[in-house]
Amino acid sequence: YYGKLIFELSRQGRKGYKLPDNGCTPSIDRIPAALMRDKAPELPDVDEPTVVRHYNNMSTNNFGVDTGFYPLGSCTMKYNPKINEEIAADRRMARLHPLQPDYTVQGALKLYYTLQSLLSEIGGMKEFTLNPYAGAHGELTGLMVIRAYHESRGDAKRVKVIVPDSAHGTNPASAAVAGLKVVEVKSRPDGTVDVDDLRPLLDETVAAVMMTNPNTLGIFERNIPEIARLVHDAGALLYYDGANLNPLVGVARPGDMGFDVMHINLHKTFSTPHGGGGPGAGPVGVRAGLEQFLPNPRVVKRDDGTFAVEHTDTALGQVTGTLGNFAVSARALSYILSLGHQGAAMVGRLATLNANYIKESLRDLYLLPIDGVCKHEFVFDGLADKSTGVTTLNVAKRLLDHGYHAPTIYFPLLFHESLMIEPTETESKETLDDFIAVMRDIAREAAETPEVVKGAPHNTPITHPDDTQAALHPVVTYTQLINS
Amino acid sequence: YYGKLIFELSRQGRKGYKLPDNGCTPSIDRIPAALMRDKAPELPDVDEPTVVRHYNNMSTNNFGVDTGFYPLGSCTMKYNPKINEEIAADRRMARLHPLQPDYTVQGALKLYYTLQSLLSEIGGMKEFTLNPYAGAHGELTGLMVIRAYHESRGDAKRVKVIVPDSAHGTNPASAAVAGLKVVEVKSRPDGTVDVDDLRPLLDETVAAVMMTNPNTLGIFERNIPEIARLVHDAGALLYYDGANLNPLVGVARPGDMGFDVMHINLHKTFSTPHGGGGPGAGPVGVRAGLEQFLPNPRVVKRDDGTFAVEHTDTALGQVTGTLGNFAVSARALSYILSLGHQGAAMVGRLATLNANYIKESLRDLYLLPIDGVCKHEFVFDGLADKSTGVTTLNVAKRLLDHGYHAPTIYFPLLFHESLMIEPTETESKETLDDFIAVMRDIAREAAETPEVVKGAPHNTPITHPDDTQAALHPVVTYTQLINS
Amino acid sequence: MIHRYFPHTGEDIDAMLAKCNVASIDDLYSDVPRKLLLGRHLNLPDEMSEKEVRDFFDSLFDQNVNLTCFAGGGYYDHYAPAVIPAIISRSEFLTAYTPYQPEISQGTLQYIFEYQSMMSQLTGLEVSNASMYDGATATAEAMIMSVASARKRNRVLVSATVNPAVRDVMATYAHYHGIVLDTIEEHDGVTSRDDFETKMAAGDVAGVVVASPNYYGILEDYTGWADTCHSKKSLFIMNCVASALGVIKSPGEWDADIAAGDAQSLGMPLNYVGPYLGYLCATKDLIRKMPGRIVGATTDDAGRRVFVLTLQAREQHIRRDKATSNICSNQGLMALYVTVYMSLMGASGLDEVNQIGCAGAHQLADELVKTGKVKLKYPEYPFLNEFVLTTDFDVDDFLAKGVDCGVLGGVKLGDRELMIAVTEMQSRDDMTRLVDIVKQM
Amino acid sequence: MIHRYFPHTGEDIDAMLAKCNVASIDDLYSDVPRKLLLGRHLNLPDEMSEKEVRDFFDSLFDQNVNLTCFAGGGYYDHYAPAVIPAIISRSEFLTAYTPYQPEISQGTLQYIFEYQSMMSQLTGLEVSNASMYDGATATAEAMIMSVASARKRNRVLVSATVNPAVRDVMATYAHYHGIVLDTIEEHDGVTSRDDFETKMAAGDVAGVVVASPNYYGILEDYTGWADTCHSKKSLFIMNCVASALGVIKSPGEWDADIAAGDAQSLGMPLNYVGPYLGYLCATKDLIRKMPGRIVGATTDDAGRRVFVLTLQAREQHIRRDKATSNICSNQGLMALYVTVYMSLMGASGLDEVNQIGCAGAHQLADELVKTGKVKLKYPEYPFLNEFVLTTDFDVDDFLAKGVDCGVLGGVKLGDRELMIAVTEMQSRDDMTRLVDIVKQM
Repeated sequence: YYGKLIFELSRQGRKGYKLPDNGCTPSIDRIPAALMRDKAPELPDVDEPTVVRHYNNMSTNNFGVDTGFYPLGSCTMKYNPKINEEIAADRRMARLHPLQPDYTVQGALKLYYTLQSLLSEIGGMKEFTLNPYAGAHGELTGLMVIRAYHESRGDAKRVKVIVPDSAHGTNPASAAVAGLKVVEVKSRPDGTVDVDDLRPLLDETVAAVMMTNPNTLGIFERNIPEIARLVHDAGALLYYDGANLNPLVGVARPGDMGFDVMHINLHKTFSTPHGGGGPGAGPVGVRAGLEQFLPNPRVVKRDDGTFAVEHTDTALGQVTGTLGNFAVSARALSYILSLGHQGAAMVGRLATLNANYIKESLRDLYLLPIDGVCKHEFVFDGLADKSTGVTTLNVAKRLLDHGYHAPTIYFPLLFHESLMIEPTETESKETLDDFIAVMRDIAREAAETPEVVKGAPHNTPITHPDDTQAALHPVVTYTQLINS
Repeated sequence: YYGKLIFELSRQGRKGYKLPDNGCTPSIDRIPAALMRDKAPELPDVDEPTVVRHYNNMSTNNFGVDTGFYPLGSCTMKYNPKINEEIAADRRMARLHPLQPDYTVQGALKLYYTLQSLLSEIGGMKEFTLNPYAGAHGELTGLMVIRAYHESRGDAKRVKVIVPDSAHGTNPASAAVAGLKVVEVKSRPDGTVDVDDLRPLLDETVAAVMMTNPNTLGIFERNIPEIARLVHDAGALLYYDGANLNPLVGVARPGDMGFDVMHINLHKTFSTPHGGGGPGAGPVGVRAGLEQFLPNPRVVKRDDGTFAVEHTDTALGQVTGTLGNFAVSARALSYILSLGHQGAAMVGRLATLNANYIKESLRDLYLLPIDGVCKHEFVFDGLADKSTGVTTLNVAKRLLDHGYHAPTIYFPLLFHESLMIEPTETESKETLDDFIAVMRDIAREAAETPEVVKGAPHNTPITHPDDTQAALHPVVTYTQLINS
Repeated sequence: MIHRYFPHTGEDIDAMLAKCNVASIDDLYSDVPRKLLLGRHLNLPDEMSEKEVRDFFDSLFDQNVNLTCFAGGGYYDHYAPAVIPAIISRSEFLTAYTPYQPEISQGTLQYIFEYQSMMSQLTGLEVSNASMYDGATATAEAMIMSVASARKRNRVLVSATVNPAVRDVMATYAHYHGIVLDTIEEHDGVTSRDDFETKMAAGDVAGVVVASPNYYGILEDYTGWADTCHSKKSLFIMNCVASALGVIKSPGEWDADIAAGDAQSLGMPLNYVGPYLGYLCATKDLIRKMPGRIVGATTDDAGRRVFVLTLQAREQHIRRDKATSNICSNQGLMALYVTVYMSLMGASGLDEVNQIGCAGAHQLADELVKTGKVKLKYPEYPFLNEFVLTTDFDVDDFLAKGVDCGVLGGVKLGDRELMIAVTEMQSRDDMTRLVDIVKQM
Repeated sequence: MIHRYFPHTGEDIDAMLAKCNVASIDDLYSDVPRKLLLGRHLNLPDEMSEKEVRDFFDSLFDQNVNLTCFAGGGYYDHYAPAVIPAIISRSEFLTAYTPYQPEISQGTLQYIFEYQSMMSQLTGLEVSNASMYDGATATAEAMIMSVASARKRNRVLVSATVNPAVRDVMATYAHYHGIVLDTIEEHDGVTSRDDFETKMAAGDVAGVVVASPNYYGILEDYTGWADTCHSKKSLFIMNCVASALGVIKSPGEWDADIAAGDAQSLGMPLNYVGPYLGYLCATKDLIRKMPGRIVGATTDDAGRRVFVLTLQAREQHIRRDKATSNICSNQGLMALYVTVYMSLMGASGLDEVNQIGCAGAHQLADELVKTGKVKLKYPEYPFLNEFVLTTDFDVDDFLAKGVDCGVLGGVKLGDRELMIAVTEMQSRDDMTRLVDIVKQM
């Protein structure tokens, strides 16, 4: 196990760089000393070979999609094609400045515009902005669009957002950041939104209803046409959380379901790598009539066929320093072109097939709270046999011992022992079969030798980190660490 | 442990490619069926995600310089700078064809010419060819140069090559391929060539003497001026095996020592990665008066400053299909420019310092057969304490358990228990100290619990493969494997 | 139809459908109302081979003009070491998710801890989170933090010398979040102390946001500002160019409570518009108000020092609408980028970067002024590596002429106002070229 | 002096010198005669920063002209999948040495085993080694193998239709190794059967080397050749374009004993001149005569199927001057390259590559002939994706005009002889462009 910190490899007198020198006269003394640091930052002094070996070895304590199966529900951990990385890393892009005149970056802008257009077709929307940096940022931006819309109509009293109790945590959190009050709508026993519960909530104070469809249980909200009608009748707008778009790609479109505003997680559905947490991208699309509210700056195509970066007064404002995560957009576009309409038609279908296959193969041993077909993911409420005392957490940790990333656990909050599995379309039947076999073994183990499962993981680089200690006495920097 | 073969992941109906289609009329039927395969080759059918995960996981069973310390004597496993990889992978080079007219590849040719010139300065030679693909290939080419030289003088009776008994195995092997008979010259107790033994061997049948300096014991051949004189007086030429050039970079030059022909292993001294066995490069340099014998094709600079690929009649012939391993040359040039003369001045010195430091730190516990300063490497004759029954092989395997690559073992053949250690200049004192500590632990272990050392390795992905079985019943393909 | 990204054979699909008791994949969509089904292929291009994808992007990339970059305005063309792409493209880092499972995610957790440690050193503040989207959103989050910390008060002041893009994003967030954002006036390139004191007087300010270097490249003197803020129970927030913090007085040294900004200047390629990286550091007592991931050290059951995501109770997936922020995905891999950058550079490398940029900027400024065609707009104030000129000529004309000569001559601030940045990436020859263009105006 | 590649601090050096009982590093060279010491710095450029290195190579790379490639002659512009660089740049593969320590080298050993298996399939021969430098040296080694197998006989025949570069290398090796290399004459583009039979008659031939496709792109009919060879105890050796073996009759099917050639056509970038990859396959009974590394399967003490370097007794580091060859370093990483390529392509992909190239070549040939300016030189013989034209015009002029239009129009075989290859990388438009250039001649 390699667990050193780079600071521990530092020795004064080492360096890992060589800078070009412009040969100009040193001038830093022209700045008053009072405006300069008293004390240099304590950064490591290391040579290049040491840096490379350090991070190389550090990486081996990590698990990525290229390592193995990553059935993390709601996260759509699909294969990230290598051609996209090649495109994103092209050195011809490396030194283009965000403030270069438009006519010197026509290729970059065309890339943006093309992706905007293709996403609009995929989502069934009028227009997209690529600016938002992440799914949650897309939600926030989308809610701002909605607020800007209501404001434009002088409708100031709409201060609420309705979200299902099964919603991703980002939904209520984004609503709060957007200054909206969250009202929860209940789910029915089949996991879908309870329309009867929703109806009375829809009054003139509601700005929007946020939904993801299929929802976080992987269940398609079949009443969505009715919900859309109710929402619109109430003067509110319907927001689509794109985190669960994957099973619908090429099958159905949020725009056709009555959603007014949506975001897409490019790092989920469009296969840009998650990078240990980011960068992702959360483009926001809107139906016709809302495009004037999309944030500044916008990439538009002029009549002469050239592209431009535009700021408008009707826009909700600016939510990003510039135009979003360029390289992420480049990857997504490369992915869409590589799929083509033929490949796109299979993404959702195969993702759904994979999920149903696992579900059907394990439902005798794990508690399936909601019957019927699922979409890209589904949720077990822990083991079927509740007598063993083995929890979802135990099962998840035991999976690590077998070389799998764990599913999402304890979400959604509707069940006590939620175990949310999303295989994606890029996993083979053999991989699923192996996973199913291990899941079945764990269920058997839970009955026969429960202490083995409860004590898991056993084979991982580290085991049972003390979360409580970490939270009680936060040590978040090396300085704190050596002084603690 | 991941040990699957790609064939075992194959399923009919999978594919991992998509080709552009030129839309032309299928014409393969215009070829008589008798000239076509009866049976398609049995290659795997796999999708791209499966391929990526397979090779990704396979790689984790490997050990590279980026993984850890690689003190493999004679192999100069130094850090391979990442900028060199970036340069070598530049897509602007990817589609240039070897038969493009010279005027369309002036940049590529200038790269060649520049590297040839810099190597000439480093080696103290008149001119270099970059064609040879590897060290052994350089040796072969160099010996051909020597034979061409003798032939040009009508001197046909020189059919022998003298090599020290400590020489790399490639020396006699290359001589044999070059049609020369090998005569061994003995080493003195201090490890250097016995000049008294050499003198009588030097007659008119000797084409060349091949030496590496420092020799494979890491000892500088201090009598090299005398040897050179004797060799030249005998009408023979002196060949320098560049495998051990590293400690001399910036300190001394083979050309200044009287060597007539030399090769350089770019993948050793000039830090191009070894790639699990190659590609490397073995450029050959010659002193003035021999350049006309260098192999075709040659890259030359014309009077107008342009570069050309030339074939001459005086050349020994052609030893390569084209001009050698281009990307390897690009890396080496990038390395030399990154070092500059300032960095180059430290390469040999620090490599030598590192080697002597390990030697002095372990000589009490390991048998040092030859005292005095070494250069880039040195050889122990196993443990000092011969009573334990622990062999050099045991020590080497025990090092694997501690996360080190093993040193070179049982070479040179001068000692029974040779353990040849070459640290290179890119290893830090901490790394050496850790290694020294482990070597000391192993020596202690050999005395206290010898069975632990003898049973090593214990912690590696696989343990004690059966070499005998492999050689007795060679199974070298998947077809043989499934039928065996 | 087989696509190279899908491992499914026809046989696989049949077997899986059988297990699912359906006859076709489309039967798995039987719960979707028929009228919602697309019933056609998406109107996307035909599946492309990699060659066609490469050709497509090659043609796009060739429609951009690569220029020697004297533009800054918050984004700087710095040396991007080749080591970094080699490390961040390690699939274990690249294709991992957020490190929810610490047992198999120590790689990510460890570099985030290193990142937090380094950013804390750079800003002089005790704690850092695991990264934000960009400098603008990070500063907006800092603004929200100040309001959350202050309770009841929802007024924030921002200096007019803060980067306008940052102020725009702050304004957007403020507007929808219900924060009153007031601007402290600028006088002659620096924040008006008088206006600051005046606006602070009422005691209703939750936070004050200033910049260093400010948008014009000027290093302002904030002596006493933190005291004023703290005496009014307001937080003092600084937006800084990360690279400059290698030498300039740090937010910690100015006694600031929060530092937020963009870390792009730490060797990240401009890449037209990113990805970049927002950083957010604060004093220790604010840690539970911070948005985003935070990694903490702890031990495992074998006594090993290990790292985990900590204080998750602040976050959206636990606290939902009561979370400190909605941030979930951040810029993880870019945090690794700058961590490796700072590892390679160390304090001496950052010092050198600033020394070179500073030397270049001052010499270039002197030479440009010597042409007689331009003047320093703020000659009274010190700058590090970026400065504003007033020009005798039309800035658009100048920029266009620059493009013709392969130079991005700066950032236009007005028809006769130009801002120029110098880093280690512009050679002496590049500067001479720029001076020559000015001479020809 | 500190350089980024060296971890030594001054303190480290002092401590290490103390351990070594010397006062300075140069004292470690006290055994080198003083007059041999350089006593100065090498005359190399000043240490460059990465920016300067990049600038240097950028300027070199920009001095080449990228062309749409209709040139073949043994090297072909094929689709190079993006997956492969991502895999071969994994540092565990890239920075490893030859797998002498199987316990920590299963990655390398495993892919070599896969490589051997695939090349064996492609050539139809039972065994393969772990790679050779290139096709020319591989064929020369095959020649040496035949002589080593034959003992006493040292005469080898090579067809005049084998690639001239390959024949040149064979001639060089033959000359110095003491092999008599005779050429079998060519008649009208194919090897003369009569001359072959005549030269075989004496029974002193160790091996016969022919090509498929031959240098002119022609698929020759070798029916009966192996029988003739074997009846004279000679080895029948075939030099083949690896990619073509996806569809054309394999050396095994021709009953050849050895197949040798270049595997560049298996998706390896041309990269001006490489690195490329030589392959060498043979019948099982020749395995102990093979040069180079060979990987074999075995089991370890836990019963796992594992891989090791085997039959090392053939090799230089054991057998020295009695070794089968001097080869030591090979093209390991390139073997991984083509292994991944063949994994991605499979038999169907290779088939498709050949189908597309064949369709393109025939259609292009037809269209070119239709211009009336060129004729097929060998209209009687079948070709796959490469063909020779006789032209009405000067080939140099044509090639120059091609370069002006961004096209490498082929390989010049004579003033009025041009050879053209088509792969999947030239689009219909590219072909039209080529035809138009011919029309304008």
